[in-house]
Amino acid sequence: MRSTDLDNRHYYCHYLQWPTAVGHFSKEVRSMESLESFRQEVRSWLEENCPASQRLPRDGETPLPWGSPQAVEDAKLWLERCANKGFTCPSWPAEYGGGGLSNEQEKVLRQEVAAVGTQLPGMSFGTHMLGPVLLELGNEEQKRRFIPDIIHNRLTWAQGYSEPGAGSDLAGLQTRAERVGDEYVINGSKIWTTGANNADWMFCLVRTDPDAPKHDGISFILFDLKSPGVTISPIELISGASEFCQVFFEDVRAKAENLIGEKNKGWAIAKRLLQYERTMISGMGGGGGPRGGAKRKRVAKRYRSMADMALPYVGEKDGKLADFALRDQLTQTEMDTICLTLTTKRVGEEVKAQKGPGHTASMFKWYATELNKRRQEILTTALGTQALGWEGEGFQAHELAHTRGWLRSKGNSIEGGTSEVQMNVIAKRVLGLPD
Amino acid sequence: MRSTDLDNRHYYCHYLQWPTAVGHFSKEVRSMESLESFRQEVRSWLEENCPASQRLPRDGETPLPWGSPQAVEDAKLWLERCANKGFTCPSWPAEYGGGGLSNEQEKVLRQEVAAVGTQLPGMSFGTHMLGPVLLELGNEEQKRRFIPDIIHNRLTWAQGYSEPGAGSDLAGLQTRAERVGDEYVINGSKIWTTGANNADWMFCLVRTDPDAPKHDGISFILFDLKSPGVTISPIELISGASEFCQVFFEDVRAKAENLIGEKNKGWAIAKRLLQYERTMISGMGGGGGPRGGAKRKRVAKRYRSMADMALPYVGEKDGKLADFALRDQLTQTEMDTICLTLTTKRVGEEVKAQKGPGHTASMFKWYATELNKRRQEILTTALGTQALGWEGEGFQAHELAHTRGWLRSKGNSIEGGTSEVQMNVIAKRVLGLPD
Amino acid sequence: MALALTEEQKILQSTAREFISANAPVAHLRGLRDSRDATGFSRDLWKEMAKLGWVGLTFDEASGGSDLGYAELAVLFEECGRTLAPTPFLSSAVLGAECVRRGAAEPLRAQILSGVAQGETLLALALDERAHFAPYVIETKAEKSGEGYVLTGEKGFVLDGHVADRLVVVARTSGAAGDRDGVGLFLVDRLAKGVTVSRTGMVDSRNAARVRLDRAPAEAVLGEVGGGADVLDAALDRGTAVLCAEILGLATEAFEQTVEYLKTREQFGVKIGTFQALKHRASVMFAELELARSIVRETMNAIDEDGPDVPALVSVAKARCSDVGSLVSREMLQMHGGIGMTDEADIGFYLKRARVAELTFGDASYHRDRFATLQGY
Amino acid sequence: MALALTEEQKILQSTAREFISANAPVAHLRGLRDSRDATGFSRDLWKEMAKLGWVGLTFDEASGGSDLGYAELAVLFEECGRTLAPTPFLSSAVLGAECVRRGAAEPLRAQILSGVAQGETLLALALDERAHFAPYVIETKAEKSGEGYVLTGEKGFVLDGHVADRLVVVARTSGAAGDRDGVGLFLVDRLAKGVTVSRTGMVDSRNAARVRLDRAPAEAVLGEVGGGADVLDAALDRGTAVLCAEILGLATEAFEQTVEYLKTREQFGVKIGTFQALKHRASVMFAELELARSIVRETMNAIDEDGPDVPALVSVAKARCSDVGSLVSREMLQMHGGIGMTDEADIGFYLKRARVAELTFGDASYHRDRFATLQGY
Repeated sequence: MRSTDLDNRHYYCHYLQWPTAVGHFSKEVRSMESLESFRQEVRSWLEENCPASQRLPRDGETPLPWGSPQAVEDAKLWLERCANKGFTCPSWPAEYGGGGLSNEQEKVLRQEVAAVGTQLPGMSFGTHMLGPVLLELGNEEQKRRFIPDIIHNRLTWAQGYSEPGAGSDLAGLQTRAERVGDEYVINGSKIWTTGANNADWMFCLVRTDPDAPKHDGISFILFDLKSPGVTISPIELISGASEFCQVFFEDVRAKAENLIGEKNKGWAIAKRLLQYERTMISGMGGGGGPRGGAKRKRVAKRYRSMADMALPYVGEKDGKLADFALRDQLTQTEMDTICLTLTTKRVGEEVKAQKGPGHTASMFKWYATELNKRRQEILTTALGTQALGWEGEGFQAHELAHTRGWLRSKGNSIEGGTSEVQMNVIAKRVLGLPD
Repeated sequence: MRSTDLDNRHYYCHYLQWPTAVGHFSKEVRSMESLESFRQEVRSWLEENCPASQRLPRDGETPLPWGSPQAVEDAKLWLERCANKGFTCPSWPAEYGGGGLSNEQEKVLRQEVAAVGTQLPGMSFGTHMLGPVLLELGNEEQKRRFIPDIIHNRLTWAQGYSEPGAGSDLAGLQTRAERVGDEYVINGSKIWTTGANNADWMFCLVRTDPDAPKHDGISFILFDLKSPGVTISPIELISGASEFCQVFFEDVRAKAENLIGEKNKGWAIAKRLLQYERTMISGMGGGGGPRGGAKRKRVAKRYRSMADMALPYVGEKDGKLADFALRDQLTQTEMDTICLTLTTKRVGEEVKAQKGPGHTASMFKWYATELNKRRQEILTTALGTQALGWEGEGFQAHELAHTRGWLRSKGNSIEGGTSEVQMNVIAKRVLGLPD
Repeated sequence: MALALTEEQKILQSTAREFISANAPVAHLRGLRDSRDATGFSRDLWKEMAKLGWVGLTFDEASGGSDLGYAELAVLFEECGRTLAPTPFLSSAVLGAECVRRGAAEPLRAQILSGVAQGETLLALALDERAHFAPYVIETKAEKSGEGYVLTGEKGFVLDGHVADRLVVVARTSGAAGDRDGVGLFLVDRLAKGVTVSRTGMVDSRNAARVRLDRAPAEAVLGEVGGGADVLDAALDRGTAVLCAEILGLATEAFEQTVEYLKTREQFGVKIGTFQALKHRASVMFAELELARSIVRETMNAIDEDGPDVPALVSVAKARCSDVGSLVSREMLQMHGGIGMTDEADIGFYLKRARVAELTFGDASYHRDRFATLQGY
Repeated sequence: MALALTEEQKILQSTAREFISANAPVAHLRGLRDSRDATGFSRDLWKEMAKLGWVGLTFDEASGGSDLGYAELAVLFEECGRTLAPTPFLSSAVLGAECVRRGAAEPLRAQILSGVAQGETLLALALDERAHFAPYVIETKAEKSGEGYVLTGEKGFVLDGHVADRLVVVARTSGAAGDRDGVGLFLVDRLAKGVTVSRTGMVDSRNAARVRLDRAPAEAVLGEVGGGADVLDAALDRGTAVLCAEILGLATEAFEQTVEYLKTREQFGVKIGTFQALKHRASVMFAELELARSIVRETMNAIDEDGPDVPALVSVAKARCSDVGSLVSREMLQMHGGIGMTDEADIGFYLKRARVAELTFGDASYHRDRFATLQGY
């Protein structure tokens, strides 16, 4: 599975804090004074523009129920307001509708956004994968055509990468695109396409030269999924219904002007996008933190979320979780989570100067997904037979959700590049071990 | 490390029961009656010939101290008597001095030997590695020259396999042997040669054709280690002094008639011998069991040898070993030991019909050595700081011995073919996975 | 007794493999699941198996059985494990039948057992009251009422409880939850008043139920009143042993399919079985499975000899098989890649069944603890 | 505070690496071992380090220190770990000094600390009475005698106890072994009567001793009589933290040497680093080390901020570093093959030191238990 299932992301991302603003398009450093005035500016803009339903309730406030008509309306409004300011993509150039902010300004923006208990809206395949690649490698016309739409989330994008015979070996893909006039005619099939049934457009890898060595005949092209000849069928997973689809192409026509970069040179673009994807998968959940900011508090932090889940099922003995083997494993998982979170922070600091994601993204992707699988297994053991339900009576909703989540987590180490592939990347790119 | 350190063998073998008599040279099945008379014959021969000091003491008997002059004398006598009957190699052909026994007879012999609380003497590189190979692949003259000596343990053999640059990649060996008249002139060096400083002769892999592909230029030759040009230096290990040596050859002359098999075809012989070696390493400790035979007793068996070692250091709580994580790991190791022992028994039964050892020897070698490393690590944890002594006061003798044994065990998964090589063999030979 | 299969056992094995792969491949379980079959297994198939003499394999002849051993029964369970065949074998012919065989008086004993052997009568053991296996943690009450007892309490994870004709209910006449003493086994008609059974939809598409007892009358006491733990323990040990055989079969099949996939699937222009990291992981699985096979056989031999090591060996077997089933089913999924995540492939069925079996009758750490306790440390 | 090294810390790191690799490479430890050096470390080297301001790095200026933090001290311990440099850093400048700093009254406090900072005075903490770390399991008795206290008991694994000028002895004035209350810290002159010190030969060729106390007089009480556990815990947390930094350095060096070996050693006509199974194991080590590095830095920051998370973070760090040191040193040996088993190679030194450090101040499972207890579950 190539793509990322957005719905499942929280299973392995919610405890990670990836420094989202690595600053791909940083500008000159502003002086401290102008930063402070920017902060005031942002603060009053937020106070005026961020609807209450989009924030965490303050003490004593009643939260608006999620998904209420008011909240849905407000969410649209919040997105629109942010997009108009370019705040959905704060560091992108203003000329295409981005925020045009410097690293420091973006940091201030995110701090203030967190301080009012909200997040910047609009995170999507467009903003985090296709957009950065277009800005780096698209031509001027393509940027003007697509970047504003991405900033406003006007199009939902699907990622046409994996094929039935090309999973880990992505470059083995067989979907053909032949040039006919000013169009390409596409035939073949993609699998593991997240949300294709709800997407508008696809960025897609196609083979434009079947005779070249496999990496040299691939192009990167965009087209409308509503085009004639596109068939989309959802895939059922071992955990139940999913956002994944298989997509079939029969003489689908894409405009040649929407081919990104050079013809047959799409592999480099594909890889670049994958780096952004890994960064996103391993690092999601940044942005809005709890109210109160990041200052170290004078009370000890609590690391016992797994223990709290396990306790009602396992019970206590002498004030300790009664199953000692489980307690030991569970604690190791909590500890590893702490260490991984700190590592994303440390590596984030260390690569701050660098542009774009580095190869350690492979480490984070691999470790975070394996850690989540471990976490799910331990919680399954903790919940015991209550973790073994599928549907119907006898199980609480959160127990059934756990079961599905446990099963779904098995895909984490396959989608977005298998753990094996990530380990190969680390060995080669980071450690420099020979092929 | 290619060779086996006999001194260390008990660390990983004493809890294994390999069916030693797989019956490489089985004869016709004898009738039950003649088997019974054979049993009577053996029984009275043993009663007459096996010195008391070579048996476990019967109830109420005082054991003779090991290593007492009497016991040493008796051990020699017992070896001589057994060798004269061919019982050191019960299944080898009588024409070369072997026992000439059928599978069934050998089994009876071993049962009776166990029943008086002793073992068949004389197990050595000669009887378990070189001998079987000579019988299979040597010529008539070579068998007559060497087999009787092996049966009587008249020569101590060293195994000239590994070289400094050729450990896992044994076939990469560089020791040269050039034909000069009716001799070969040998130059080069061997490493990890167990007991070379106490050995009389060596069976040695040499390169007789440096231009051939590496597997095709190797020969298998025997020569006297007292020959001029041989220098032997013992190797010190991380655990202290060892039986290993490095051996240097400078124009050492070996008789051409002692080259086994064809010139340049020694690789096949080398591999065959390795299979016998793995069987011996993974399976030692067979033979004499406790008095009373193999009948299942009506009392539950005790599996708590590790717990008994740990208890004085770790203490008890509610009747349980007080460190629960340790108890869990320790128990898993005890369990795995039981399962491995049973597996040697089961596989032994299943391959009974087969001649010679199969590729599962790789599994046993690998698993038994890794299991022993695990056992040593867990006991080190159990003994705590008392396991961290090197010499001098403050530690009991068995604690210091443990420390050395723990360190020594690290070599188990390297010598005799690394764990990695064994896993490659399993994948290729047993599972049939492609190269 | 030998650990290698005898010639007779090999014949039983190949007969069973042929029958089960023809009549109950994984598609059989899938079909029952997809059609939301109310029974959850095929009664016809079960009667066929009864006719083959398999259901009563270990029963004595007077009870319509074949008087064979657990060594033979394990061969059948292994084969059922290979295709994940859903049958009431464990619930009726082992757990329930062992309780009846050891605890019921004649003529009830022979009457029930021959019904079971013929595939007519179905039994279920109503034991669990917690999410974790803890056989003496029983709060269900058995109270004297007239000549007999009435039972009150609630049971979960009752295997095949939704279709059982009779339930063997574990209830307490004295003592507190956790005490071994005071536990009794009571035979209860599922249709008796005060008995409410509701099926629970399990992740492995097998059958389990919740049973509520509200002063439900017992037809008979199995074993001693308040001293039922001896019978219960013996039945559970045997149930756990055959479950181990099932896991062994499941894991062996999963492993073989995975090795086959490694030999055929190509990525990067080569078979993925050429990758050394996968080779080594396959070798690990091979060894762990070999060890599992040996302990399962030894455990069956000990049961058939009624040796004193049965509880300890059962714990070794369950700890190992729990771990092996888990290892192999997870590796099966990971090594198959994306296809393994689809419901269309059978791989998820193996993963799900392995996880349920892992937790049934105590997981690996439960049995390591039990083993250590049995060894007195 | 940042987790990445600051520019100043990077400069300290490269200075330290240069100095230590020049003056205390592994050959230095080997030489001390082979010559059976009576001190077990180089006093000259120690004084050099004092002159560089390293020994008193975290002491206040009044005590002759540089008033820097544990974040900086950890940089030094990491570098010492890389070459396994034997110094009395942990015993004197951390364990002993923290007890004195927190527990002693002036002018004794400044007097001792400046002696330590100058590399003149050596301290040691006499704590352990069992083979396993259990800081409150103290049976050594402190009895009132005249104005002061006399101590009676036996201590093992006293780091650098054989050369310490003064011992900080943990002894009990009330309560039973295991109680946190009733534990006190007593400063004892090593040459006082009633004190017998014998060096114990350790597997890592570092220095430890047994200390027997037979009504040995204490010169001072550190902290409250019977309430010394607060001082002790703070000192132990800091000692454990710098030990983690040492293990991190050791493991990083071991890992780097191993990766280098994988790139150069040839077998079967190729570099062994081409074997995928080894690549994956190297990747695992890389990730585990990265995680260790982060928790060590965070722990030092928490210590420097004197935050409430120190005990929990120390336990996370020690659990992880114990496991990482063990993993990497074992893999180092296995991946080097036979040569790693020879005493001639340095690999055994890394393995031995990693194992001793693993068990010092509690192993991984000790600290997982402690962490869980701190979290209240």
